[in-house]
Amino acid sequence: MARKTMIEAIRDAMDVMMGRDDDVVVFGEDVGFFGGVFRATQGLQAKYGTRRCFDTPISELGIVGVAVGMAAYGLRPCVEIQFADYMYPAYDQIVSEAARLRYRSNGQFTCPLVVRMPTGGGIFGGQTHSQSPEALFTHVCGLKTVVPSNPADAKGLLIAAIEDPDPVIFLEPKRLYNGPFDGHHDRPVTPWSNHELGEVPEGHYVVPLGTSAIRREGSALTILAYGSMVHVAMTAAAETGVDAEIIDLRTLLPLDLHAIQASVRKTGRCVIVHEATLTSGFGAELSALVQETCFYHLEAPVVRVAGWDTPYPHAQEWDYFPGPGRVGRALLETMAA
Amino acid sequence: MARKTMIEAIRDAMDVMMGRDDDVVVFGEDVGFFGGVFRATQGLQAKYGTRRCFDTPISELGIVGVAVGMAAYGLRPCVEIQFADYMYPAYDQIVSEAARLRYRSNGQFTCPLVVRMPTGGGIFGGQTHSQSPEALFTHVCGLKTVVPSNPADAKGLLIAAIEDPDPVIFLEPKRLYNGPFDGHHDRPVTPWSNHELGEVPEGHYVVPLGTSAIRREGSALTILAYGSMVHVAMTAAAETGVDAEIIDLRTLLPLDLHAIQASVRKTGRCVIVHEATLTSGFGAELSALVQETCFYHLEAPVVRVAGWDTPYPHAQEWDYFPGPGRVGRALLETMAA
Amino acid sequence: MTEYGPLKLHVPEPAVRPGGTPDFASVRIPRAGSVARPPVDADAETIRDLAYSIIRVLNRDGEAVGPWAGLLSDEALLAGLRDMMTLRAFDARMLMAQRQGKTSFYMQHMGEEAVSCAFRTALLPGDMNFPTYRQAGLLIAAGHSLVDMMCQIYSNEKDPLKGRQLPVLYSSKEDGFFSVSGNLATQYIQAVGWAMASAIKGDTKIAVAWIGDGSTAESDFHAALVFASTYKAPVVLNIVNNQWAISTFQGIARGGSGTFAARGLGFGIPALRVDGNDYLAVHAVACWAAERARRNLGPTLVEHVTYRVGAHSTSDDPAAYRPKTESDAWPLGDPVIRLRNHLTRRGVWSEDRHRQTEAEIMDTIMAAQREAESHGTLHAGGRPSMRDMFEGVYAKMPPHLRRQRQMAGV
Amino acid sequence: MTEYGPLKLHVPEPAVRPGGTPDFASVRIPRAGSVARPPVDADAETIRDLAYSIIRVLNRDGEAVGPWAGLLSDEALLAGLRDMMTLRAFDARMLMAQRQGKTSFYMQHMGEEAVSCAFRTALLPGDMNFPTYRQAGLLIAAGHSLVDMMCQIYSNEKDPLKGRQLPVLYSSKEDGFFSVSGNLATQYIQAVGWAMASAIKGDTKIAVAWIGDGSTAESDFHAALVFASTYKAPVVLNIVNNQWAISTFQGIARGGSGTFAARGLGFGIPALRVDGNDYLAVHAVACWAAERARRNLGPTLVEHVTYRVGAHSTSDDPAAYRPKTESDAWPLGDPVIRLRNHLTRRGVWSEDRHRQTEAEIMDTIMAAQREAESHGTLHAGGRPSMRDMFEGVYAKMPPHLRRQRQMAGV
Ligand SMILES: Cc1ncc(C[n+]2csc(CCOP(=O)(O)OP(=O)(O)O)c2C)c(N)n1
Ligand SMILES: Cc1ncc(C[n+]2csc(CCOP(=O)(O)OP(=O)(O)O)c2C)c(N)n1
Ligand SMILES: [Mg+2]
Ligand SMILES: [Mg+2]
Repeated sequence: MARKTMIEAIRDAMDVMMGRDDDVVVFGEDVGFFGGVFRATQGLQAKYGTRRCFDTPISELGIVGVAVGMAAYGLRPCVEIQFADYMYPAYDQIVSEAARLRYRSNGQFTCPLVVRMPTGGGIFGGQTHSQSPEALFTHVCGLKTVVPSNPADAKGLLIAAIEDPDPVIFLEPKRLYNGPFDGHHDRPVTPWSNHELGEVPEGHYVVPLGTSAIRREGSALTILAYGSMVHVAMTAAAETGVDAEIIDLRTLLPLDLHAIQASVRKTGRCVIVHEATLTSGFGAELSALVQETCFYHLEAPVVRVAGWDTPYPHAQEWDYFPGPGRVGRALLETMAA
Repeated sequence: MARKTMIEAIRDAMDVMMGRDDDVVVFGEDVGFFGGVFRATQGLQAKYGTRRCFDTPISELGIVGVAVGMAAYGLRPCVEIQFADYMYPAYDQIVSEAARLRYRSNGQFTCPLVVRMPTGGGIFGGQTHSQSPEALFTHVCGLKTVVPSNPADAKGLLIAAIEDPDPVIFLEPKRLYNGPFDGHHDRPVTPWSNHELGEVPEGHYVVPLGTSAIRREGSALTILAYGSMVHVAMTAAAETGVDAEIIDLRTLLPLDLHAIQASVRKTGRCVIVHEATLTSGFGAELSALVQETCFYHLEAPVVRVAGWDTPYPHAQEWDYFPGPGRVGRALLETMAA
Repeated sequence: MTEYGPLKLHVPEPAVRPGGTPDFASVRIPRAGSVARPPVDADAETIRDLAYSIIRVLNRDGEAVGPWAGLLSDEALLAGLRDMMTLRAFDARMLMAQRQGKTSFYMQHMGEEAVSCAFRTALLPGDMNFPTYRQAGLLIAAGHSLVDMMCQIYSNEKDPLKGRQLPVLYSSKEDGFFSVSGNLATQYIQAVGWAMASAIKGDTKIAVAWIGDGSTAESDFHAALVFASTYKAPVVLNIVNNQWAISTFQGIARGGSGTFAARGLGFGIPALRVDGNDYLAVHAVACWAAERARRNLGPTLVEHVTYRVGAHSTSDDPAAYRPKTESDAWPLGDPVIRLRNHLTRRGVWSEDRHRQTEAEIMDTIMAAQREAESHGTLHAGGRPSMRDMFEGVYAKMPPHLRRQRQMAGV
Repeated sequence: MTEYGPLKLHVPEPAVRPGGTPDFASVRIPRAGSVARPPVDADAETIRDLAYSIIRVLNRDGEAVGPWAGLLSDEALLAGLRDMMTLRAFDARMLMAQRQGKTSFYMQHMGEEAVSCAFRTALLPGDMNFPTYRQAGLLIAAGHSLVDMMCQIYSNEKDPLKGRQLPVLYSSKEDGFFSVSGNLATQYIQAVGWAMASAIKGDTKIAVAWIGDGSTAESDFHAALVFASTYKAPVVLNIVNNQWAISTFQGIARGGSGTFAARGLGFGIPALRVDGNDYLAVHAVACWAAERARRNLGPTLVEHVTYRVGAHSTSDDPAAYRPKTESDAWPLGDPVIRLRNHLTRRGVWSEDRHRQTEAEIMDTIMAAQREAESHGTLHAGGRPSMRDMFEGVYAKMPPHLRRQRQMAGV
C-alpha cells in the first residue's frame, strides 16, 4: 500500500483496468499525450499506445457519442469530460442514448461506459469550472452516479464503474484531488499523504457501487454528504461538537437507502449537504426519501445546506461554497429544533 | 369570450403578442408553412410573413442558439421544440447561455426568450415522445418553468412568458391539447368546449408567473399537481371521496410557496403528483419544501406519486402513467396514515 | 464607407406549394453512365466533382450503362427486386394495420426501397448498420423475420423489444441493425465510434451510418464527420435525401450548398451522390464505399438522391405542404419499376412473373401477419407484461426499482 | 470478395514533440500578394481555392503588395501598431499580476495580436462581436477603458461584471463585444441569431463570430454554418487557427481536411484563409467579408492562420507538449515586428519612435493598473459584495432567492 493523491488513485484505477482488460480505452480532450489538464491520464498513452489512450477533438458530444458506439461494439470506454460544466453538449448522448440503449434494445446492445468529470468549486474557476450537476444525472433512469470523497474510494469505485455493465457517471470533486479540503480556504490543506484514506491498495479491488460508508459514528443527528462535503461535514461536527453520524453516500444512484434509514431512525435528525444549487438538487431527493421512510422517527425538519441558487461566482467563491460555518449553523439549529 | 382548445389558446397567445409587438418572432421545426406538428403556429406565417414565423433546420441547438442571439439583440423569440424529448441537443444553450447571460454580463445582455415544448405521455408516443423533463429546468437558476393545465391559463401564462424579461421554459402537456384528460384512457375525453377553463378571454391578458390556483378547496389533504396531473387529481379526489385541496402550481419556478404552505398547514397532509420519473423529479423539491416549511403541521408523510424510474414504454403506457387509480390509493393511504 | 440599405432575412422556399404545378426542372440529372468511377484509393481532392453530380447506372431504356454497371448477376438482381417488392407490400399491409387500430404508428418507405435494399447487399456478416426509421429494407434484404418485425410493430407478447419501443424502431444485432433511436441523428456518431472500435481491435468489420436530409442539420452529423475524418474510421456515412423532412423541403437544411454530399468536402472525406432510385447504382456505390472502409482508407459520404412518395408517417398528410402530384413529377422514377424494366430488358423477367411474384409475396406477408396477430396487437390479445416494463433498465435491477415494481404489484 | 487485413486506428500526431526540432516545412505559405481579390458578390463556387491558400499583403521586405494591399492610411496603420503594442504590454502586465496572486487566472494573446486588432477596424458602430477569450484586441482597438478591463480581471469593487465572471471573460455592449462565455463555441450560433435579428428588423448592423481552431469541432460551429447558410445571415464567421488547442495540435480538430476554411465549402459559404500575423491582410479580408454581410450577400468564413506563442493560459506550460522553440520557427513571423517593419519601410516609423511609444504605452498601462488596483484585487482591497452575488440572476429577484439572501445575512 502507498499513499496517493486522489488524482493518482484515479489514474491507478485506469492503469489497473487497462492492464487487465484490452477492451478498456481512455480518451478525451488533452487526455492523450498531455495526460489531461488535471493529469489523471498521465503516462497512459506512453504505456498503452495511442490505440488505447488518445486525444480527441473538442466535442463532448463526439466523445460520448463515439464511446456509446464503442461500448455497443464491446469495448469499455472510460472517457473524460474536461470539466463537468462542459458536459451539456454530451447530455443528449448520455440521456437519450447511453442510458436507454439496454432498455430499448431489450439487451441486444448495452453500454458499459464510464464518463469521468471533475466537479465542484473552490479553485476560483468561476461559473464554468465549478458546477456540480449530479442531480441532472440522478433524474435519468439507466444511469448510475458516483461521487468519491477520497483516494481509496476513488480507485475502488472507478474500477467498479469500469467493470459495470451499464453507463456510470463518475464525478470527481476537483478540490479534493490534492487533499481532504474541508472548506477552510484560509488554512493549508492536509495532503492525502497525511490522511488514512490516502492509503490506496495496490492492484485490483472494488468498492461496490451502491454502498455508503459511515465516516463518523454519532447519535445526535445524521449528516448525508458526498464528495468534498464529507470533509466539510466532519469539520463542522468537530467544530460545533454536535455528535453527528456522517454518511458518505459515495454512490447517489443506486443509493444506499438502508444505511440512511438506519441512521436517521437512530438519530431522529438529518442534515443534507451538497455544493450544487439548492433547488431540485440531489438534496431534494434525499430529503424526500428520508421523510418518506423515517417520518415517524423525525424530531426536527430535515434541513438542506447547499450552494445558493445563483451561478457559481468568481470573486464571491467563499460566500457561495457551503463551508463548515454554514453547515455548523445548520447542525446547531437542527439540534435546537 | 370563446371556448378554445389548449392548442388554440396557445396559438392565440402568440397571435396576440405578434400583433402587439413586432419584436416577437416564432420559429422551429415545421413551425412555418405547416404550422407545427401539433398546429400550434398554424396561420401565423400567412398572417405575419416568413420574417416573423419560419421553418428551421432540424437542430434544436441551432433553434435555441439563434434565439439567444436574437434575444440579446432585442427581439422576443418564442420558439418551439417539436417534443420535449428532443430538447437535449439544446440543453447547453439553455443552461449555459440563456439562463446565465443576464448574470454573467451584469445585465448588459439579457435573454427574453420562450422555449415551448409539448410534454408528457398518453398518446402512445413511446419513450421519445412522452417525457416530462421539468426537473432538468427547475435545477437551473436563471430559468423560469411553466406548465399550464388548461386553455385559459395556457394563453395567459404564455403571454406572461413572452413578456417576461428572462428565459421561460413553457411545457405543454400534449395530452391536454384537446381536453382535460384525467387518465381514464378507456373513457372519452370531455372536449375543452365543455369545460369552464376552455373559456378563453379575447385579446391580451396575463396569468402572472409564480401564482398557483386552487382547483378544488378541501380540508383533509393537499394535492400538489401541475399539467395533466391536475385533472387526474380532481378525478382521484372525486372517486375516493377524499376532501382534498388541489393546488395547480402552474409555475414551478418561481414557485407559489405561500399557497402551498397555507394549504398544507391547514390540511396536515400532502400528496404530490407528477408524470415525470420519480427520482430527482420536481416532486422531490416539493416534498423537501413542504417538509421544511410545514414540518410541525404534518400528520402523515408527504407522499409522491410519479412515473416509474424507467423509460416511458410504448405498450405499457397505461401501466406507467400515474392515473386516478394510483393517485387515489395514495390519497386513501395518506388519510389512513 | 458607403451607405447600406436595410438588411433582409432570406428564408428559402420550395419551388411550389399545394395548388401549384410540381416542377423539378432545377434538379440537374446527369445521364446514366456519365460519371467516372475512380479507384477506391483516389485522393478526396481529386474527386470533389462527385459531390455535385449523380452516379446513375440504369438509363431510360432500362439498360445498365457506364463504369458503375456490371456488378450484379441476374440472381442478385432478381433477389433485389423481390426485396423491394416485399418491403413495399409489407409497408402497405402495416399501414393498413395501423389504420385498423392494430398499432399506434407506422412509417413507410414508398419510393425509397432501393436505398436500403441495395445497400445491404454490399455488407458482410459482422458489419453494423446504424439506421434511421426508414431503412427496414436493411432487415428485409438480410432475410430478417417478417413476423418479428410485425410483432415489434404490434408491441405484442412476442415483440422482441417487449413493447418498450415505438413501432418500426427495430433492433437486430444478429442482422447488423443497431437499435433505432427515436432521437434523430444520434446514431450517426455512434456508428463512427463502433467503426473506431473495430479498428482499435484490429477487426475487419465496418459500420454504416444512416441519416435523413433534414437531420444533417443536427450536431451529431458534424461530430460524426469530425471524428470520422480525424481517425479515418472504417465507416460509410449515408445521407438519404428524400427531399422532405416532415413538412420542410430540403432547401431549409441544405441552405446555400449545392448538395448534401458537399458537406463532406470540408473534411477531406470522399463524397458521392447516387441515384437512390437505381438499385444498381446504389449497390455499386455501396460496394465502392465499403471497400474503402475495409481497406482502411477511411470514411466515405454518400448522398442517396431519392423522393419520399408517402406521408412522413401515419401522423401527417403531405397534401398540406406539397402538391399532391409532386411524386409523379419526380424525375428519377420509381425504383421497383426501374429494376423491373431492367430485368425485363435482360430477358429474365416478365409481366407474368411479376404478377405471380407479387401474389407470392402477398401470401407470405399475410401469413406472417396472421402469425404475428396471433400473439396480439397493440390493444388486443397478448401483450408484454408490466414486469417487462421494469426489467432491463439496468443489467441488475437496483433496489429502488425493485421497490417500485413491488408497489406496482407485479 | 477478397480477404481484408485487420483495420487500424489512425491517430494524427504533430510533426514534432518536445525534444524534437520544430519543423513547419509542410505548412504551405504562398507568396505575399499572390492571391486574387474577387468581387464581394463572387459566387462561392468560383472562389473555392481561397479556402486552400493564404491571403497575404506584407512581404519579407516589409512591403505591402498585391490586390489586397492599399486600404489603410499611415495614420490607421500607426494606430494599429499602437493597438497591438498596447495589447502586448497589457498582457505582460496582467500575466505578471496573476503571478503575483492579484487574480486567479489570465490568458494572453502573444503572436495573435493582429487578428483582433485589425479586424476591429473593419467594423461600424452597432456591429457586434461574439468573441472568445482571446480577442481582447477588439476592445483595445475600440478604445475600451483599460481600467475597466483590469477591474474585471481583478474581480474588484469596480468590476463591471461584479466579480461574477472569470478574468478576461469581458462584456461590453457599448463597444460591440458580447459577453464571453466560458463554454467554447456557444457564441458562434448566437452571432448568427443576432445577425438574423438585424435582418429581421431591416437594420444595417452585422455580427462577427469568433472561434478557435480546436473549438470548430463543437456542435455550435455546425449549427452556425447551417443557419448562416440557410438564412444568408449578415455575419462574418472567424476561425482563429493558432495551431493549438491547449495541448492538442490542430490536426486533431482538422482531421483529413486540408484547412479549417474548407469547412465552409460544403455550405456554399465563401471561405478565405488569411495570414493572421499580417495586420494589413487581416484588415483587408475583414473589410471584404463585412462588406458582403452589409450588402446582404450573406456569411463569409475566414480562417486566420496564426500561432499561439504563449501558454494556453496561466494554468499550463507548453513545454510539456511542444518544442520550446517552436514559436521561433513559425513561418509567418511576429505581427508587431512585421507591421513595424512595414511602417519603417513606409518612412513613418523609426527605432526611436518605437522605443518612445513603448515607454508611453507602458506608462499608460501602469497608470491604469494603479487605478484599477486602488479598487482592489482578487484577494485584497475592495471587492464586489455578497449581495451582488444574489442580484441579476433574474430581472426581478424571485422569492426563493430573496429567502436565500436573507439566510446568507445580506
Ligand atoms: C432530435 C429530434 N428532433 C426532432 C424530431 C422530430 N422528427 C422526427 S422525423 C423528423 C424529420 C426528419 O427528416 P429527415 O431527416 O429528412 O428524414 P426522413 O423522415 O425524410 O426520412 C423530425 C423533425 C426527432 N425525432 N428527433
Ligand atoms: C465546451 C467546452 N469544452 C472544453 C473547454 C475547455 N477548454 C478551454 S480552452 C480549450 C481549448 C480551445 O482551443 P481553441 O479553440 O483552439 O482556442 P485557443 O485557446 O487556441 O484560442 C479547451 C478544451 C471549454 N472551455 N468549453
Ligand atoms: Mg428527408
Ligand atoms: Mg487554438
